[in-house]
Amino acid sequence: MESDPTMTALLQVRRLTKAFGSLTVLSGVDFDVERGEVVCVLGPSGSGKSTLLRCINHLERPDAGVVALEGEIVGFRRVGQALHELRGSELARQRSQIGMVFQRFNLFPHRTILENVLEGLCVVKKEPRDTARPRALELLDRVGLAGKVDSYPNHLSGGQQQRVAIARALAMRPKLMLFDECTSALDPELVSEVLAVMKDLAREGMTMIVVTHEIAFARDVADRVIFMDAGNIVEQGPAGDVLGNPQVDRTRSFLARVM
Amino acid sequence: MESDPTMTALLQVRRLTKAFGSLTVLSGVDFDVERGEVVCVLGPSGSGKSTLLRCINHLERPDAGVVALEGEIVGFRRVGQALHELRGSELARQRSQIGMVFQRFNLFPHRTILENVLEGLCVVKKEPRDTARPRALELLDRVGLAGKVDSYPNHLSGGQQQRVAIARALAMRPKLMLFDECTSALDPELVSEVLAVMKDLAREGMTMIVVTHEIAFARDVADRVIFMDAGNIVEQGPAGDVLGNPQVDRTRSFLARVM
Amino acid sequence: GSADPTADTAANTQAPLYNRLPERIQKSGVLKIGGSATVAPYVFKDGNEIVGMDKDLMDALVGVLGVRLEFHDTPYESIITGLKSQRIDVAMGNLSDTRERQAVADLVDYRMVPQSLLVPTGNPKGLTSIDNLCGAVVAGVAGSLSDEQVATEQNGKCKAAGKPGVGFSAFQDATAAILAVQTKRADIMILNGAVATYISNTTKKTEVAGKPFRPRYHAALVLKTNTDIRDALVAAFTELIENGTYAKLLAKWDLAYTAIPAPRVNAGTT
Amino acid sequence: MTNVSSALRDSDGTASVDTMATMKIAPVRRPVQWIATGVVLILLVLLLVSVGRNPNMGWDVVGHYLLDDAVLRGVRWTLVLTVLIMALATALGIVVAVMATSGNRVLSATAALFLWFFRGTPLLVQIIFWFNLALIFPRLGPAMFLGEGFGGVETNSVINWFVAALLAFGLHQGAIMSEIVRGGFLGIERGQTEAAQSLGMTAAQTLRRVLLPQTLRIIVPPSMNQFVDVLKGTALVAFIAGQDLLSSVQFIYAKNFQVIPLLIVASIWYLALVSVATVVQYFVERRLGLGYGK
Amino acid sequence: MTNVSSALRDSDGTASVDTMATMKIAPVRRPVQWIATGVVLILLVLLLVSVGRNPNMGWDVVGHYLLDDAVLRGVRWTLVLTVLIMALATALGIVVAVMATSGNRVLSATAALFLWFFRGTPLLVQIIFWFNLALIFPRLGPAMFLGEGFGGVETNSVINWFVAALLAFGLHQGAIMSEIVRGGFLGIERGQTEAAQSLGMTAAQTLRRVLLPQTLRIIVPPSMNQFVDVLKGTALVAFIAGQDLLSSVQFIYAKNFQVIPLLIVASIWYLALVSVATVVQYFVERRLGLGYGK
Ligand SMILES: Nc1ncnc2c1ncn2[C@@H]1O[C@H](COP(=O)(O)OP(=O)(O)OP(=O)(O)O)[C@@H](O)[C@H]1O
Ligand SMILES: Nc1ncnc2c1ncn2[C@@H]1O[C@H](COP(=O)(O)OP(=O)(O)OP(=O)(O)O)[C@@H](O)[C@H]1O
Ligand SMILES: [Mg+2]
Ligand SMILES: [Mg+2]
Repeated sequence: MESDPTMTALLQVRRLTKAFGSLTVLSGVDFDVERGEVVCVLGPSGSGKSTLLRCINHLERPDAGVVALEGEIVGFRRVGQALHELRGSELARQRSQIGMVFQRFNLFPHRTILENVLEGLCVVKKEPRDTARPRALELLDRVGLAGKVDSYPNHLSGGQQQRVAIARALAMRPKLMLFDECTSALDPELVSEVLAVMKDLAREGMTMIVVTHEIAFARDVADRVIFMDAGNIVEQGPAGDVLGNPQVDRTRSFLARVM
Repeated sequence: MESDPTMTALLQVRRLTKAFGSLTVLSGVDFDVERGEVVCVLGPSGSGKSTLLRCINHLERPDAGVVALEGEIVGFRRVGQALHELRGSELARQRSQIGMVFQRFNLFPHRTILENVLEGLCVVKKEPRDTARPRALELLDRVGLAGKVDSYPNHLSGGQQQRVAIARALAMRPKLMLFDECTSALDPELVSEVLAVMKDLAREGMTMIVVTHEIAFARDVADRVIFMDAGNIVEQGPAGDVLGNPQVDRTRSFLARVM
Repeated sequence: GSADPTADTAANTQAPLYNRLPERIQKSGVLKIGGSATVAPYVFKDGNEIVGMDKDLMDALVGVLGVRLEFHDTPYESIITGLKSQRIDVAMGNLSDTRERQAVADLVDYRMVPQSLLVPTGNPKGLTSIDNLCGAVVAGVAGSLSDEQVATEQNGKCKAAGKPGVGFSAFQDATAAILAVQTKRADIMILNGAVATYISNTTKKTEVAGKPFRPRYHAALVLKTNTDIRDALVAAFTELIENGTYAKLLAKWDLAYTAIPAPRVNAGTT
Repeated sequence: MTNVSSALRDSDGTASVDTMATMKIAPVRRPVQWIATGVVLILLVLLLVSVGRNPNMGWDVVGHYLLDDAVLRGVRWTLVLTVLIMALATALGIVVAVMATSGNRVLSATAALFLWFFRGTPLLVQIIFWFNLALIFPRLGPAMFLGEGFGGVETNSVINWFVAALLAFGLHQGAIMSEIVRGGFLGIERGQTEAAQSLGMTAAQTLRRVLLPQTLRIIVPPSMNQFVDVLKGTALVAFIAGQDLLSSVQFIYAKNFQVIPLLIVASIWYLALVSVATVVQYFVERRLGLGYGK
Repeated sequence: MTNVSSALRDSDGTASVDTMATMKIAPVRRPVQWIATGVVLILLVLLLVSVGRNPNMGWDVVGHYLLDDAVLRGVRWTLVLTVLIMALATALGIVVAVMATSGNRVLSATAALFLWFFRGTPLLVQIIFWFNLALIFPRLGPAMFLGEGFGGVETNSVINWFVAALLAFGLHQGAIMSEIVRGGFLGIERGQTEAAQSLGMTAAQTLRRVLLPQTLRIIVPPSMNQFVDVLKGTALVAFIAGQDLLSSVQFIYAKNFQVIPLLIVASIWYLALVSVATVVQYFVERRLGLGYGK
């Protein structure tokens, strides 16, 4: 695992395979994500998009294949010719390098939004509260919530909650951010405020994998679009190509329905 | 209340006012719905759309003003110069004439979908199961779920659940159907199957009030569009006019954001 | 366990029967006696203090044995287990000597107490002897031995004579049984004569009816393996009877009629 | 079509990501788990042997009394009492929970008072009170409110130990069940009530057809705790000359001093009854869980 | 702008919809509610008077013993016991619930066994067993598993009534609390764990920072039921010569036979303690509810 981090892609996904019982959800997925790249993942419901993201930060244990961040395998340790699953703090350290934003926000309802953002810093990174606090406030300001730091999540709108969730993930200074349909649970008018924050992030060079149904966002922001169906990558390429001129039937029929 | 039903509109809403504490959510709303008309209600979150629908079938008690179905006041009885709230079976009878479909489906999870549809018929209308059953099956067939009659709601996709909810409401042979953002909780690909059922309904002459964010649906199906903001009807008229050429600033800015 | 604060005299090797004690008790200088402190007038609590006829006897016993008394309030459930686990050496109180119990422990009999009939004041049903109980309901204490037996016997006799039978209910303890008499749920209680006298003197709502009957031995319990302690107890009771302390104490509690001439071992016959 | 950019290196003995992607993922092994299992089992066996061979446990006495008539009669009474009490308590709990959540202030205050009193007073006291009700009200009926003269039935003829136990346990458990049922109501989404209302169901129909069936699923596990509680709690009837399982063994050991073996007899029966109840619960939950989960 | 089409008729005395829209909506009146309140209150007062004036209640005796030293000592012991037991049971409950939900089969089987045994055996039996533990294990330590010779501390010197009560109640309530805590865990969305994991928290951090604080809110109400249960249940220590509230009044009425007044004394104290606990619960729930609801 002594690979030179500057030579390989930031994220490498190889032969990633996952089944739930008899249902194969990912059947050998391969792709890379370069530093600073924004990749949008599209596909019908049940095609395995969420499972792909969850395997990347090892919330789900793959059945075969690997995910590597800066050349380091995520969730496993190599012992001889086999991979052994990591546990405890080592896995936690790897996960802390990958931020994730969920469809249902998943903020901690018993903590104010400032505390939500501080949580990772103070508990995982063990930063003292004094130094963590200014950074948390700065992040909340950046997502436009400077005035709400002492509110509880349930007292915010969905859009505001999702922006807090993004700030919470950013606080860990992740190398890669994963977004899983992070606007699908929002009222249409609130979608744009979250997408705006994500566009800013992309502009600032954050590496991102975005599972979304917002075709317009994919067209504007994505460097690359991946279209998944039934656990496979059916088509991928620059956003303009895939969205404007899909090569595969399945992609075409899907786009027709959601656009 | 001996008004001639053929002379008045099916639904009359007059001076409808509702506040929650100090927050006025409806401030004197007036409109009519004719028989067979499809009215789409648009507006930003919190503008009072849901509250309006809920006042129409008296799930919410208005503070002032009335709702009348075929000239009969819903939820109140006139005594001298005042209105007294109805309770129990009389109110229940009125509600059974107005079908409602919710954003979150609200199917009864402990009953199969056939039982869900039978529930109103057998319990409220007291029809014997033998005669109710063919009608329920026919309705489930019509919404494309003939093959799933013995499944439980939680085992269905969101789009399927919402179609069951429509069938359940239709079983009561309502004079008016209310739809409250009935596709917002659905995956994008599933939205169309529910909208298709609603289009069929409209074509068959059902009177409908549809709160929605699906502008395309409003344009295609609505006879009239009502735009609400802050508890008032800001603008209303034929779908083409309101959507194509909005007269009011608020409407314009809203449409810009969601289209 | 609650050691009695009043009994903290040091071991007295000069006491008449000190040398009768087994070595381990001599060494510790303490005799641990257990009993349930809820049965007046035998052992009960007066405020924070343990008192009663049997408590006085215990003090006198350790006096002639030359050791200190450590009293452990030991409810019925824990008496045998307490003896076996050596939490206590001896158990005393309202404990009758019966054949069944002789199978479990050795019983040193030191008193003979009859049964009495307790009725509401004025004895509304005129019940004066176990022979005219037909048609009455008897209340008793669960596990006390005679009441149920008497009720069953009399029930049989009444039925045989073509009269209404005798009902019986057993209660957790004497207090619950007394409530049953007070609420007229039961007409009469059959219970230990000393307890009956104490109750009728204390509450004024009940009185003792007729004559005492069917006396039985009260005993101090020791494990069958502890013959040394058993023999020491026999000697100590003999000494108390001979030096007059025994009679004095019984008289103090109005229980002179329960005196026996000499202690016996496992003499119960029912 | 892919833009794979990783170098296929295998220098200094480390495998490339591509090589590793072909490696076997080791099956999860839990040596600690197996050692722990072993240690726990050995300790358990040693403990069981140690307890089993202890003469103080009196296994012969246990065997002798396990199927004794008096014990079996006690088991029957315990079961009958428990079932009746739980039925009463559940019905009462539902009524009180409906009152508490009705939004009618008189009803909800009455429910709160009921809960406070019957949950707060020791059961033993309640049992003794009910059994000795005649002490306070010699006659039941108008006489209770207006005085002796106004007549009513004689209290002692109505209230025997069984009725007193039913009343005391029923009211006490009813109070506890009302909290459980109220919790169940809170666990049902508001949308369920609204869906029922918009179909035209009355409040009673909504309760019967929509709320209660769904509450059932939520309240079965905590009710099970209560069932077990009552099963064992009925031992208190010993104070009012009742005849349940525990009091029947108490009667026996009061005579023969075989406390430990007879308590073991009772424990075996209680564990057996609880085990049967747990199995029943499993099937009930499975039936009620139809339509939920996977 | 509106297309109002209703006719403004006012024939045959019926008002048009437009007229009715201007009418006052009558404030909700509930005459039945007020009559019911009256009747309930009057009956309650009559009952209270009837009970209050009943000589059998012995109110003078109640007054005399309410603040009696022995009773106050009982109250103190009851409180100390209850608080310690609940602390023990909660800690134990959390551990067992974590074991039960850990996914590790040995741990969850151990948890199930623990629950089955300690919930299923009558508390009375457990108390008597613990108190008389010396009967089975004269010495605690290696001797328990290997035999007398291997030494350990003398059991009777360790286990007095207080320790026995703590052990028996603590284990029994711990089993019940574990079910409550497990229910609490089930009530937390899966997303919470995943959010914590994806921040890089370890399992222990997730438990401590995310799951437990949220569980707390859910488990406070059922724990309150348990607290009240233990408060009153400690009366069982009477069987091992304990000194709680109920046994202290039992000692008194064993001497003077004033059963009813002394049970009233105990009831008053229990109700008072339960009321205080309820008030505390209210504030705790309010604190824990921060961030939820409106
Ligand atoms: N834990 C699980 N156990 C069993 N099956 C699962 C599990 N998680 C996901 N699945 C199944 O795997 C399939 C793919 O799920 P996944 O969530 O990855 O799809 P998706 O592309 O994210 O869909 P959506 O757009 O609906 O979120 C689905 O059929 C789903 O039911
Ligand atoms: N039961 C209630 N108590 C207090 N406030 C309420 C209640 N129901 C709704 N409100 C408030 O009334 C306002 C209008 O709510 P309503 O649900 O009618 O809006 P809406 O137009 O349907 O919005 P959305 O598009 O988000 O569904 C909101 O500010 C809401 O918070
Ligand atoms: Mg997904
Ligand atoms: Mg709404």
